[in-house]
Amino acid sequence: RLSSRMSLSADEVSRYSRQMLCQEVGKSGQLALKATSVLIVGCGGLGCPASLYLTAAGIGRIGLVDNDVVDRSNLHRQVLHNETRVGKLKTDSAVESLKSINSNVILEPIECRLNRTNASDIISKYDIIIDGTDNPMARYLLSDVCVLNKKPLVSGSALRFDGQLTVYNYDSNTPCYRCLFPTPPPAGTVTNCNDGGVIGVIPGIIGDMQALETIKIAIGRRPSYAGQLLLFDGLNGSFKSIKLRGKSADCISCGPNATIGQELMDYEEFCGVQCNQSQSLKIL
Amino acid sequence: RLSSRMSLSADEVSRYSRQMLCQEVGKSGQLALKATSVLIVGCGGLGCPASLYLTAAGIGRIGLVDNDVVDRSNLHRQVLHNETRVGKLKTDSAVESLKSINSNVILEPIECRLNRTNASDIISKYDIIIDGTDNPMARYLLSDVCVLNKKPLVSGSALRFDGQLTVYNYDSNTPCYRCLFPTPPPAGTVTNCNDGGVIGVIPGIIGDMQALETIKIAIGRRPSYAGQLLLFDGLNGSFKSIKLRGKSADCISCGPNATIGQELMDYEEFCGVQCNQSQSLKIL
Amino acid sequence: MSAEEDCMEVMVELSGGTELLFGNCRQLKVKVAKSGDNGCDLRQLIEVLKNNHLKERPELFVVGDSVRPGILVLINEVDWELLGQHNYRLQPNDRVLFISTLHGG
Amino acid sequence: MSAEEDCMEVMVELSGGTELLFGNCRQLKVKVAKSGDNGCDLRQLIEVLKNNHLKERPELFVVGDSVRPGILVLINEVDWELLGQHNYRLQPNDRVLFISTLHGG
Ligand SMILES: [Zn+2]
Ligand SMILES: [Zn+2]
Repeated sequence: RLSSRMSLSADEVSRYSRQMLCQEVGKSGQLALKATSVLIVGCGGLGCPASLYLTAAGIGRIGLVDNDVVDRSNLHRQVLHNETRVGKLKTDSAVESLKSINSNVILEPIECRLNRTNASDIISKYDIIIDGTDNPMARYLLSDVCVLNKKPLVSGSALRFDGQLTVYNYDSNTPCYRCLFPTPPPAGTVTNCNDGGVIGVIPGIIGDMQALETIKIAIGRRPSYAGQLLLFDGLNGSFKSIKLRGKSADCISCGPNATIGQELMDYEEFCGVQCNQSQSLKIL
Repeated sequence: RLSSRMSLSADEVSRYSRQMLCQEVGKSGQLALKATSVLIVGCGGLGCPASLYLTAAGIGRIGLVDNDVVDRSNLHRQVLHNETRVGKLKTDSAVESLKSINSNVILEPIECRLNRTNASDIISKYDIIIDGTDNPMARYLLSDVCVLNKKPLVSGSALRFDGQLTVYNYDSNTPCYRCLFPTPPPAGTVTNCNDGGVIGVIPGIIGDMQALETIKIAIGRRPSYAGQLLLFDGLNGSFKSIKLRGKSADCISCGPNATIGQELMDYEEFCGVQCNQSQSLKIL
Repeated sequence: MSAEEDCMEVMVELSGGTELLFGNCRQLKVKVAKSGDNGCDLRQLIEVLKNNHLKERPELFVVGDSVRPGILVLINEVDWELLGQHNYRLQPNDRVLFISTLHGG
Repeated sequence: MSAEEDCMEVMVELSGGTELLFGNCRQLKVKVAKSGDNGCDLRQLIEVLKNNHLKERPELFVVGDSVRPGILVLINEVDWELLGQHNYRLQPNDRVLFISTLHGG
């Protein structure tokens, strides 16, 4: 088992030959991809493209977290699902599509909603975490748990024609989500894709960028968006890269006087909403 | 038939609800997508993601051109194909995957290599053309035929960690491919993905951008990259937008004294290579 | 209206949703009055935006003399935290972006 | 080496494959000697790149006194065709990008 992780099969060599031709990858990079495990939280508009390209690229083990079922209104952006899967679990649907593309990858469906009691157990088993969730509660929880477990968090988001991407907690200079947003947004200001709408290919582009940042981390390169924020405005086609602050000395998650420990916090209370209410929030 | 093109079924309304919520789309934009036909030339690293998101978004009719079969070395980037399709026609494989996602879309597999005798017939039947080919000959041919048939050409390319995107021939100020490149590159300087290698998610990002530009044209907005060139450097994560020249007065394809007519030209002779030789060219 | 030399013009950009509070406007040229020799700071710009340009629901843009949690302020493509936040002294032609962070996926 | 004031420094960027001809270098600071009061032009920059910086196969970069077909030259993110091509007079700190157009898909 160890030896199969340290070498590539004939199938793998021919399958990955075109990316191994890139000198930044080569055989050692391909082995590094194979030795890496990635957890993708959310099998929606971001998680579908991110997991698709990571599976195709030969990440060794991929966990997929979701507790939702496929709805017809997901199909315009959640491209791993299809008409016959409406009503089925997104995790199962995603695994079925991904397995058909690359049977070399270990795919682990995790049917649940992350919460303060299960998150650390799950996240600690993977090397790199991808945030493809759709609400601030999940984003605070993921960030806190990634800080506690020292995992880089490749975060994306999308709404209407807009997309954003950054990598939290990559190294000692990279802020966490809480460094940027110590106070949660008022509940009435948060919009998800179900309420605000989204052009499907926008999370497609951001999810692809999450896959690319993950690949760079896996092959030992610094990701481009640690401490930087990518802003994509799809209506005018513009990409901007913004220099973000470093870690905050006051951060209750990653600062020197952090107060958030393994018991975490009550995220619903912190964000001022109840868990299932996120579907019905007002637009902004 | 006309009336079904002018209205949306219950399935379509619920399926597209999240993108119709965007005020730039709405019901009229969704009907415009449905009334639009798109030809995708090449079912490879660019054509797969572009056709995936256009099918999901509800473009009315999509033609898919390719004469190649799926190879194992395609699977890291050509994400509509899978292990069971190795050795099968890419057009058939693509249609099978796309049909499962959206049965409302008319999908037309066109198993051929475009050449000077068949290209005008095929291209004239679609509103917008996507270039997902992998060699300069095909790019000159497509550009010339799009000029003759007054079709916008949404062009993408990718190699290693780099990607490029522009929209040719969109309006009277937008250059064609020949305005930018009146002289073909010396044969020995051309590299395709098989020779130079490519990270799969790079054409993923560019193909997604091609889908987005196509969607904007279809809903009546100006695309962002007509007369502009997007340069993506995936290694450092940077996007640049470059202002390109206008139409060239000397252009033999789109200029006032154009010499290229419906009979077109001998593209192999023009590019100094034979058609099937493109696989074995030297690196740059 | 102040005389030309008593005002400073900056470019304000809005995205990620904040543009919806400004009548779906994504770019604004904004004049801010200089207060004495010190010119003007970000706090004053936010006040001018709130009083003269905001079209609806001010509570979704400002809280007290700052922006509401969840809005990032970026000056010439740098996080305002690195530049002194509210106390940053505006320079002519600065580009100030107010971006609502997205949560959708 | 010319005295400081007889030289001009510009930033040269290489991508899309041209970097491979320059030892996989994607950014270079290049000094170009001024020829008289007129400073220097793009033609001279290409000559300097060819003579002092190019590491291999010059025929893949230059043809005559210009770049080979398929390489786009972009000055401060504008196509050089709009700026006089070879005859463009370089300004200090100009950013000149030589990009090999890609054909892969
Ligand atoms: Zn922190
Ligand atoms: Zn032309």
